[in-house]
Amino acid sequence: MRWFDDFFERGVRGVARRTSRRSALTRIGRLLVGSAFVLPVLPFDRIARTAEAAQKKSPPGETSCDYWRYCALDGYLCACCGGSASTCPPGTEASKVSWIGTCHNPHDGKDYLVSYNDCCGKGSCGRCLCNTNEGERPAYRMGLHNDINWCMANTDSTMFHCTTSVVVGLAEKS
Amino acid sequence: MRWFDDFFERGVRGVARRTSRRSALTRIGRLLVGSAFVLPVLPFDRIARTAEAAQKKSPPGETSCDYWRYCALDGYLCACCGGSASTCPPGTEASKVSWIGTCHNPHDGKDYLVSYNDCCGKGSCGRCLCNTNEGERPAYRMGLHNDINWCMANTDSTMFHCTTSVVVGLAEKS
Amino acid sequence: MSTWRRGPAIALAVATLASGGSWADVAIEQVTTAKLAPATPHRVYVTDVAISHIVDGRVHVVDGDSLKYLGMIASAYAGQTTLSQDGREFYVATTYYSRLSRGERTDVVDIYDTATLAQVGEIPIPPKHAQALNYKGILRTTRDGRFLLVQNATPATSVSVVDLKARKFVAEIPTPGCWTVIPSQSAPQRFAALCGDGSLLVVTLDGDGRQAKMARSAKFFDPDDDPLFVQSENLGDEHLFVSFKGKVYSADLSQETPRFGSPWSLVTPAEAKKNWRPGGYQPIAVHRGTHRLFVTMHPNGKEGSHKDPAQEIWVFDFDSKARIQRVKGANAVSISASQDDKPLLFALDGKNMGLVVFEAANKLVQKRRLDPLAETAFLLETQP
Amino acid sequence: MSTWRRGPAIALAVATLASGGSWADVAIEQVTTAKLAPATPHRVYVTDVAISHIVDGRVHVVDGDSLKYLGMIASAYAGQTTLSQDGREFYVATTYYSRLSRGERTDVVDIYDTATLAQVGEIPIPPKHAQALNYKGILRTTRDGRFLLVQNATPATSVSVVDLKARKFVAEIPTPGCWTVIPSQSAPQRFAALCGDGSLLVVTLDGDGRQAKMARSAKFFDPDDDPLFVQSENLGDEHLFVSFKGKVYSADLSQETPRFGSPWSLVTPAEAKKNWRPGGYQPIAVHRGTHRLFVTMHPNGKEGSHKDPAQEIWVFDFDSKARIQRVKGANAVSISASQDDKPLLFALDGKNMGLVVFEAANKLVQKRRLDPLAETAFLLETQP
Repeated sequence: MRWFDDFFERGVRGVARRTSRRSALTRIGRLLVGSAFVLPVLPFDRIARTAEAAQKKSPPGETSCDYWRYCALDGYLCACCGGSASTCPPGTEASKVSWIGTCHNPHDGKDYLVSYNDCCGKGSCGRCLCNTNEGERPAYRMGLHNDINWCMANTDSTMFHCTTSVVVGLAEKS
Repeated sequence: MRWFDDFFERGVRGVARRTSRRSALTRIGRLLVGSAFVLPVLPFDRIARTAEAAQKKSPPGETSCDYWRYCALDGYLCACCGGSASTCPPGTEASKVSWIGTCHNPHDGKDYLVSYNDCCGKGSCGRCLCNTNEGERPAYRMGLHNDINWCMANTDSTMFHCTTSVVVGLAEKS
Repeated sequence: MSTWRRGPAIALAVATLASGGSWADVAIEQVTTAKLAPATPHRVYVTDVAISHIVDGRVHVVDGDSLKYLGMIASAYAGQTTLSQDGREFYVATTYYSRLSRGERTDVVDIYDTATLAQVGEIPIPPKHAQALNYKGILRTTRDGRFLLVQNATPATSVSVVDLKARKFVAEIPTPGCWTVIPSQSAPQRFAALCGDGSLLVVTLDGDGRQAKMARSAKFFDPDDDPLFVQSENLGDEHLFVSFKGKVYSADLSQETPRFGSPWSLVTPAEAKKNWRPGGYQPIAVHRGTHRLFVTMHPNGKEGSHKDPAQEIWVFDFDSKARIQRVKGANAVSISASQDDKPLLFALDGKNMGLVVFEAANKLVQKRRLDPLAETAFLLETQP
Repeated sequence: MSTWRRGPAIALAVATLASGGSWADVAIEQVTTAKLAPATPHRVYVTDVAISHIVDGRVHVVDGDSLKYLGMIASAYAGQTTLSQDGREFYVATTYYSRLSRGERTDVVDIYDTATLAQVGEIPIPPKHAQALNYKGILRTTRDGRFLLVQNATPATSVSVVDLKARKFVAEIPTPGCWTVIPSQSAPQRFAALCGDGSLLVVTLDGDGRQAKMARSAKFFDPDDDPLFVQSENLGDEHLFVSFKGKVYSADLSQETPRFGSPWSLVTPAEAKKNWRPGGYQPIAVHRGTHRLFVTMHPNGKEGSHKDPAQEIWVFDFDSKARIQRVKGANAVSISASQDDKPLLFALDGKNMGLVVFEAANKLVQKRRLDPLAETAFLLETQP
């Protein structure tokens, strides 16, 4: 919830100015909207995808660090660990807090707010480590920081397993 | 101490027959002789040694899996971890029990009994993993088995860090 | 910079967002935990001791058809693993220290639900479980699923009996000089172990899991001249072993006294001359429906080569003892076959720790591989 | 096969062996634990979060002259590390779970003796320590060595004060919106922190380690336009920072109110056009004796490149602000200099996690490297 507080409490002053002057209100996204549409878990096959990517030059998929919504991610892709871009692997729990990035979707030309929730409760997944840092900031801007364990606020276990990239809203120009 | 008991209790019946019919008594070595000569810790420099080995074709040193006394070792060489072939790295404790190998020393043409003591109390060293299995046997011949943690009998911690190869006696022909 | 205020911020957020969700072109998401498709017989559990961080071992769960990585189960410090008889639970016998690698030692059996890969319980056991590389037979359930048998080593050897129904440790049975647990398939409370003098130890439990009987067979293999690999596979209650030099031994556990089959050789005299031998950590697999035996073989075998990766996998008809196929070995150090009627043979490539999948319904044919899957894995188990 | 008899066997063994030791041609040995040579200023501690097994982090201790690997210290789960002021102790603030990755959480400061690399004590702290990649400033001691300051994140930020003399946790000081600990070198109980609004927070402790005063400076850097890296290095009580775009900021902590130096640029306008920028996790080092500043630089910098490995290391004279050398960067993501009069500069190669050693007494010259040393290390600290 930290990044969330940051938006409300530092709001336009701090974080908002950083990420290209977009509307702080929109940026808050729909993280807490219970009825939000949940993307289905995509079938995942690293080998097939890699082969496919090499042959067809198709855009990077959810098991590639170059996938558009992974622009500010530092961790293991949950899509390689039994989850997907937006779901935690079986037996793990999504982090209660997260950091936020703003990523450009080349398919529709729009910028989206992405909540990077870690998945918690099992040891490091160890598969598909990515380290991208667009808009990432040191921990004095905690809600934009990716070098800290975002499982830190979970009560069952703060153990870091992997990282999801959850689209939480459109980053409208302010 | 397990291999030790094995020698005494299965003695000539079991273990002794396996290792080329050498004298079980001699094989027991001098493990517990307090006044035994202790080899100095050799200075160790992986880079230098590797370079040296490549240039001079000198025999494998104590940071190489091919070093003669490592003939039945499965683990990290303590010589790469802050110890030496026969000393545990600082802050670790030698295992109270060990498995035993019989290795041929090409320099004097003799066979030696080697006690493979693990060093215990810190997590895996992770450097110089070797897996050699001359005379290694499944765990129904426990004293000759190297796929088990020989820190298992230590009381402070059974955590496996690395493996030493301690020359404990001459393997005389029986 | 304001202070951290958890409650008010959340309340405000929910109020603000109540009407959200309609502006974006990409679907707005909410993070959830993935659900697993029901397990099939082609699901495989790969136990990885992760020796460079041995305190943090794990089990990789993979679908053998799609090669999708389904998830992970913690095996922790040199933990031993096995599936329940019905495949619904996965057991891990392991050690925890209060300070990671030091402090107070606690041994438990962790219970995982294979439908969710979530830990659902633990059973404390004596702090003696074998902290060993993973070999089949170090942790097994009895055929009726009632008891879990845990191989101990201190290094003195014994077996801890855990009552899976009562969820508690019951008894410790000394098995001096013997190793592994080989559960009888017809007498649920009987198990055997291989002994260093070449005999088989046969233990019978009472209804509560305590030792009722124990007997030693005559010597049936020669641990000096030609030791047996400890892994066994069963066809009914006939349990198969291979020796370092390539002989097949069998023991029938359907009676109180084991009956041993006549050993036969995997290799012809010519092949023996070239020292073709089994090698690895789990060198045999069987498909029970078709009575086929798979063995990981390497040439130029010698003293110390018994863990070497396969150059070939050989396929035998167990009834006729005839070799029916040789295929490239994929550097296999461990193999396991699914038991359905479209069986897959899984092989762990010992050189790069990839998972190699063969179709095994008719001819054995390598179909796909996942590289790398593990760090230092030695044990494969397929979903029943 | 007989049972396990510990006592008698040992007694018998000693008796039998009393006359041994004279037959072998190779010296008969006894396993012991190696002793360390006394630490020199060229000993370096490399903290490795080992992210693929993050519960099992470790610190590699290396002699920078011989490149001998001296030993390992456990940093456990995202543990933070620092040396004592006198270099005799090494502190690790970390988290332990009762079941490796779940169960009961315990946070402690582990104390290691740098003469033996043995753990010699632990101090419980609130379970809030920052589980973060290793950055200098997340764990620091006060200049007099009395207190250890532990950065917390829940994610609300605070600092736990540990009394190293009394070996106990004393107080938690809220530092909302601020990060890292920057100890004053002239006023032992004062420390500062960088804040997200561009200000510096200055905290003064009382003699018992409790908060006596707290003040916020005016904004001295622009966290939106040109954020500061959190790492600081000191020359006396002047603390240096670099910004993402290559400016040097400084804050003098010798007074109650910090005095800020005029920012100056590491890059010429031409270099700025090519976007030469600092990058990495520990991008600066100083040699206090010669007032030299070392910075890890990469060209073509852009949004998101602030952790990129160095293409060059630049050397500046801090007094004249003049660049005195450019050398190849060894892909450095973290650097640290010894403070003796034959200084070495240590660099961590971010691409292969090797340790690269430069002589830095006169010209900076790369001399040797140890590859690979670590898995995912970000922090270097040299023996005082």
